[in-house]
Amino acid sequence: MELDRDNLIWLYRTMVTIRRFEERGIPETGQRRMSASVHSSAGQEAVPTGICAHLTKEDYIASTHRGHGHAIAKGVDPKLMMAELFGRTTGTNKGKGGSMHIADMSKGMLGTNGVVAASVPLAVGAALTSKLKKLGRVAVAFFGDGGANQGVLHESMNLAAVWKLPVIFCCENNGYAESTPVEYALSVPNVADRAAGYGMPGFHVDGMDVFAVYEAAGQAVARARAGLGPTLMECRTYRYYGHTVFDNPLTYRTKEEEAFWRNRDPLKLFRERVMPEGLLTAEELDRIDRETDQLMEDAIKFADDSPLPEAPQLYEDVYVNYPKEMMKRGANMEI
Amino acid sequence: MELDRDNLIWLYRTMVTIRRFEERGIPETGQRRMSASVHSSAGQEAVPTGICAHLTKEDYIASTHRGHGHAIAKGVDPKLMMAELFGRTTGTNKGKGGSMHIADMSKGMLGTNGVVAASVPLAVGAALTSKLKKLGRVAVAFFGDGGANQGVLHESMNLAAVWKLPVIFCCENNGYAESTPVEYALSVPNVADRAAGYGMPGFHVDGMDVFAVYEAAGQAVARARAGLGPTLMECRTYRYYGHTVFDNPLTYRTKEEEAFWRNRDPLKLFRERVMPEGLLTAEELDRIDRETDQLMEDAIKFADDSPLPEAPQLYEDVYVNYPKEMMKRGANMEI
Amino acid sequence: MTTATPVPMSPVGVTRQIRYRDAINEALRQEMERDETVILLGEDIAGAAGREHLGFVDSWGGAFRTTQGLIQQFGNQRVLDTPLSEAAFVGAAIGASSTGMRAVAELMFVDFVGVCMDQLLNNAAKMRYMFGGQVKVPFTLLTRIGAGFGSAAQHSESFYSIFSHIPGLKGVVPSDPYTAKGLLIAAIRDDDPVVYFEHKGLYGDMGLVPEEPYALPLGKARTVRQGTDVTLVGISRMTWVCTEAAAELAKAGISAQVIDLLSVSPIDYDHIIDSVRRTHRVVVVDEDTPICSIASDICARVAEEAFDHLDAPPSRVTAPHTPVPYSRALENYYVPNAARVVKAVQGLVNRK
Amino acid sequence: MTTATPVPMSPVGVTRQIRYRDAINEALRQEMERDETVILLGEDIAGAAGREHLGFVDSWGGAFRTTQGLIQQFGNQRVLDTPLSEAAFVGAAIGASSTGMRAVAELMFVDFVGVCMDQLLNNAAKMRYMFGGQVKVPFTLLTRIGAGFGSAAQHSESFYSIFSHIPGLKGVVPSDPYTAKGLLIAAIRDDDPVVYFEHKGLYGDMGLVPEEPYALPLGKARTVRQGTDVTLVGISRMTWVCTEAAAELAKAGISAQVIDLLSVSPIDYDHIIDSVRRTHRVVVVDEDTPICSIASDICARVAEEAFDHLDAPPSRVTAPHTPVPYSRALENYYVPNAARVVKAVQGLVNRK
Ligand SMILES: Cc1ncc(C[n+]2csc(CCOP(=O)(O)OP(=O)(O)O)c2C)c(N)n1
Ligand SMILES: Cc1ncc(C[n+]2csc(CCOP(=O)(O)OP(=O)(O)O)c2C)c(N)n1
Ligand SMILES: [Mg+2]
Ligand SMILES: [Mg+2]
Repeated sequence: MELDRDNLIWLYRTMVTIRRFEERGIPETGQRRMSASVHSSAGQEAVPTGICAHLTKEDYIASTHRGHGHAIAKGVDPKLMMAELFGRTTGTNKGKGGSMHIADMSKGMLGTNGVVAASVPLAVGAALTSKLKKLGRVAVAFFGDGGANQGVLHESMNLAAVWKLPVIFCCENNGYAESTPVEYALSVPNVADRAAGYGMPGFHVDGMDVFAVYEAAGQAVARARAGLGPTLMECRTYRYYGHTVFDNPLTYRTKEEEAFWRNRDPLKLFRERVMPEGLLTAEELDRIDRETDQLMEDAIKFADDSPLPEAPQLYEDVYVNYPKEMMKRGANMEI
Repeated sequence: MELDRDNLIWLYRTMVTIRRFEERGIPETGQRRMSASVHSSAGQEAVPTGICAHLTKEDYIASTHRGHGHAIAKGVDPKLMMAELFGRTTGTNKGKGGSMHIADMSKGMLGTNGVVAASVPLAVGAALTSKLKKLGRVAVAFFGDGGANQGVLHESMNLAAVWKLPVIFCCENNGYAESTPVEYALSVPNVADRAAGYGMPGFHVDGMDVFAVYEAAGQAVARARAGLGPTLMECRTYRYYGHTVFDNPLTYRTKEEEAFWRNRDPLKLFRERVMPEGLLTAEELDRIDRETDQLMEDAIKFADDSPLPEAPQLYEDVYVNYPKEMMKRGANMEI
Repeated sequence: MTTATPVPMSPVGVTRQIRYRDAINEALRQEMERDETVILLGEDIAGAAGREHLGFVDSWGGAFRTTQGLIQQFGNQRVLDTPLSEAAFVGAAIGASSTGMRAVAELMFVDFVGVCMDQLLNNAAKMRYMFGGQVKVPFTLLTRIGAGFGSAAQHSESFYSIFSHIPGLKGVVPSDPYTAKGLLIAAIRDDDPVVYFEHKGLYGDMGLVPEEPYALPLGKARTVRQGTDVTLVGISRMTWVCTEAAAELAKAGISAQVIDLLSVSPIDYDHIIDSVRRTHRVVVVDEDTPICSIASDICARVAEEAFDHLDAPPSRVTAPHTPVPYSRALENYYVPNAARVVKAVQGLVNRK
Repeated sequence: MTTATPVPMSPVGVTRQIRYRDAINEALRQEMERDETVILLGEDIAGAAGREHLGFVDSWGGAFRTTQGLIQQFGNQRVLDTPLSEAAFVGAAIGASSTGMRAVAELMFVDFVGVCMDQLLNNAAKMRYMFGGQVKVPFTLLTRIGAGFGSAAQHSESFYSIFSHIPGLKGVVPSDPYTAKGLLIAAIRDDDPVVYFEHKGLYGDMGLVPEEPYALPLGKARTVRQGTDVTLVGISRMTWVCTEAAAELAKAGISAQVIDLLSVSPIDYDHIIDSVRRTHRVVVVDEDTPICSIASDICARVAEEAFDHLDAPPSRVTAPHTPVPYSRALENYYVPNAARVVKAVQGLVNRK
């Protein structure tokens, strides 16, 4: 899998877009007092980027509460995501879902999800669709090191293995589930150590290095497309900020640890790799940075200029077909 | 762990009691039209017997829908169990639970359970009690090859490993979950292959040979008592009859397969081992058989002679403390 | 919903009688024939999975033989035996349904819903709303209810009220072979997630069923007996407890209208209220426990919307607020019966 | 239950004010001091598990800081941070509670109940009954309810009606610091499984709370405002929506009695019915969705048992039958408010 110039630019632009979305969009959402339930994936950009580089628009991903990066890497428009975070009708989800439920079915993005590991079987189901309809699509299920200990993940890995479904189980091991260190909560050193228990390959990958992720994902995706079944891929990564904007990570981890990982920043590692090799220049990369900055300003403006949903929207999109009157009956709704 | 004469007699008597309970008690229950939800463990006797041989009355077990054998091996009185199957007030559970819920807290028997793998975390909790209160007790969680694919098992194994709890996870792999062959449903050859994914030892044992089970269980129990944490122990065994009395197993397995396993009958293997070595004689063993036959007749008579529960019993034992009137209110109960 | 036609008591011009179990089977078969995106997932729905080479096919056909014969016709890529992993396969069915399939998953007993509840509550029910209408989830969950078989507390529940409660789900409770077929076809064709409750005590019941596929409207009740003095509302098998009670009441000169609820979401309140406006009394008969139940919901709605028409308090005959006991000696008291309904009605009629 | 004394509005002779959050914390601390079998299990209830050696202790003290400081006092063998595995640790808490502990487990949001529902429904609720009374399960589940924070459909539910529905469980919904402490102590001391619902919108509220431990009776409501024209029943935070509405109604000359439900199982129907017999009208205000809800249950019970005393239909003000929307522009309409209650009451009073 040779990466050409365009590929490299895509990798970098995607990672920068994720980083900027988190670092610009989340505080702006906070200022607008929209929600406290927003989770930054800054630091983890290499994982969705390295994986989604192998996916087409038709392939599927199912994401987590920390899912902005997954969405962006899968091609969801950050402008629409920003509008979603701001609760606007122009948002990906018409303002009904917010950060924890961003979905874009037109991009094969089956939603970020607020219940840990709950989206994993959705990816399995999408892979089943692909297999039964012979669509040749793969599905990626993202989950965290915390999610690794949820029952539904175990069931889903077994099921996908039994049916040899084209699924990649991608654990983003960022070392923490809220404040709980992975070495406390996980009974084995690596999540990937569990792959053998399901008869599937398990990789343990440096999740700060987009090339490492890209390389491993390539194998997993190829395996899935070839009909050989699922792979468990653990990417060791790090989130730079708190679990949400509320917690101070220095109550559960050290400055030294943070510095260690910041020093392995995926954007930095990328630059250190491509610039000496002369693949891309600092100027080119800086220009992408600036373009992305502008993109975020545009997105914020777009979102702010967009309308808020109006009352009748409350009753839309619950069902395809259901009497609206029944949603109000007995509730004494004013509207 | 040397087995003395008394131990050997206990092993044999326990296995025969289980066998006779299943082969006599289940048809009798059927004749009394009490319930169709009764599961025979005939063929699997060596597993609970070999394990419970290491347990004291204070140790805990948590069992499955196929749990008569576990109960008997843990010291629950077959007479009271028969009364329970017959729905009598003298039953272990006053006739409220039946075959799928037989419990005897005075024997550390935390109940057979009708939801597959649902009792597993109860054993983990009992082990937690033991650890926190420094009781030195161990807990055994029984589950089937079907149960091996339930999420709660995965979570429970991880939790027990993290907290180093004195639990033995005992999979009775009898080859089938209802009609579903284990080689279809399980994505690895053996359930024990999953132990490594939880950082615990995993044994794969011949579950027809009570000595093999006894030997392996000894290690697992010793490890638990020493505070070294849980073990996953898979016992390969076989159920002689259908899933319940309703199905014909020959619709999903061959006569040859049945004959193969019948030829490895745990009672037969036991005799073949102890008689040539002169440890116990055929006469002694035959006498145990006859005594057990008599025990079952007595149990059936005891159960038949026992009273059925009366209407007010409906409202007893729901809560320790709750207004009975509230259980009837709005229901228009006649009684 | 799809149509406003009331659900008839039985089909016109049909003479073929089949069992409730077979009506379910026929609905599945015909929908699978009609639409190849319809797939079936569940434990032992075919049986002996993976043993075709040994000559074992369709060894079970479902724990209650409702899916028999389907694997022969549609193969093991559309009739999928699953490992014992409800959260995964129900979740996968939801995922498949949101990406182009119409998946039908079977949960063997509703009592087990707790092992896969999160997938129903947080994915199936909410995805469309959370996603701003981007997705349809034409998913059907088959499951079973009903006590009276000595199966004790974990295999006997009629736990449907939670599905009425959860916005985003629909639910149906067919009471005979005709509605079993028509509502299952409707459930599968519907673009929303529908929970389909089979009653264990009805599988053997015979009834008139058209051979051709037909869909009955979701969200519509039907009147199975006309009457003027009291409205009895039955849910699933309780409908027939109501008709039995109505026959008994008739002897005492009390004329009872019996309504068969058929849907637990949406609930056809209008049909009930319309009746109560004429009979002035209502008794809801529900095999589920009483608190926060469908019975109490219907009573509340009737009290609110037919207040001025009531001559007696809206009442319920339900199971008590206890788990289901094992011993039949107790279970017999647990399940509502005609005698209790008769007595409740008499209490209302003789009031004051 | 334990006592028949009505729950007072606030404690007599007490001047100390603390927050709802701290009342919860104090109850936990005092019960852990009193009884060493009381243990606490949950995700991040202490935080930074296993990092004592790095100087990190109690880094979180719970996602909403309700368990802060407990690990310092009781150590990590009684304050147990868990892996993200609700089915296992809730099940383990039930197992521990049935073998001699009083385990208190925390489910971070009630919306997640589906991942551990089976343990609650089939073990905690039924064990005692199935086992013929052999076992007590003095288990407490702490969890959280409430919308209004822009947390969307999976983090905002008030899904308590299922716990009222399930025989074998009890439930409480404290509305202020005084009841938060007294009901939590009662829940922990109670020998049955109790679900304790904290409301996210109340954590910062101040109120008078005695320093010493005290238990308030489970299953008892209280009147927080006297009135003669209508009975308003509030659940958790909705109690204060009711008092706000009552103040508004007073200006219009309508006198509303406000009842704070406090328990969702058992429900203190008598307290409500007693009030309705005098006021002749009732409006139940419930943040949960309406169908098969506590609101509909109470209305049904009132209709049945206070039928002859009602001057107007028993009514509800609740959330609509939809998931919780994210955008505050919509969420503001979702949660019941005083204006809606006032309007509903006016409709009843002006009726005919
Ligand atoms: C089933 C469930 N339990 C608890 C939570 C609360 N919660 C949200 S995120 C989180 C930690 C998740 O950790 P991890 O899976 O490692 O993902 P990360 O936040 O590190 O990306 C928890 C406990 C939840 N959302 N769902
Ligand atoms: C969660 C759940 N799903 C399905 C069932 C129905 N059921 C009862 S026993 C059984 C098979 C269990 O197989 P296994 O665990 O291997 O135990 P065995 O019957 O072989 O002893 C099934 C599917 C159940 N009781 N619980
Ligand atoms: Mg993490
Ligand atoms: Mg088995």
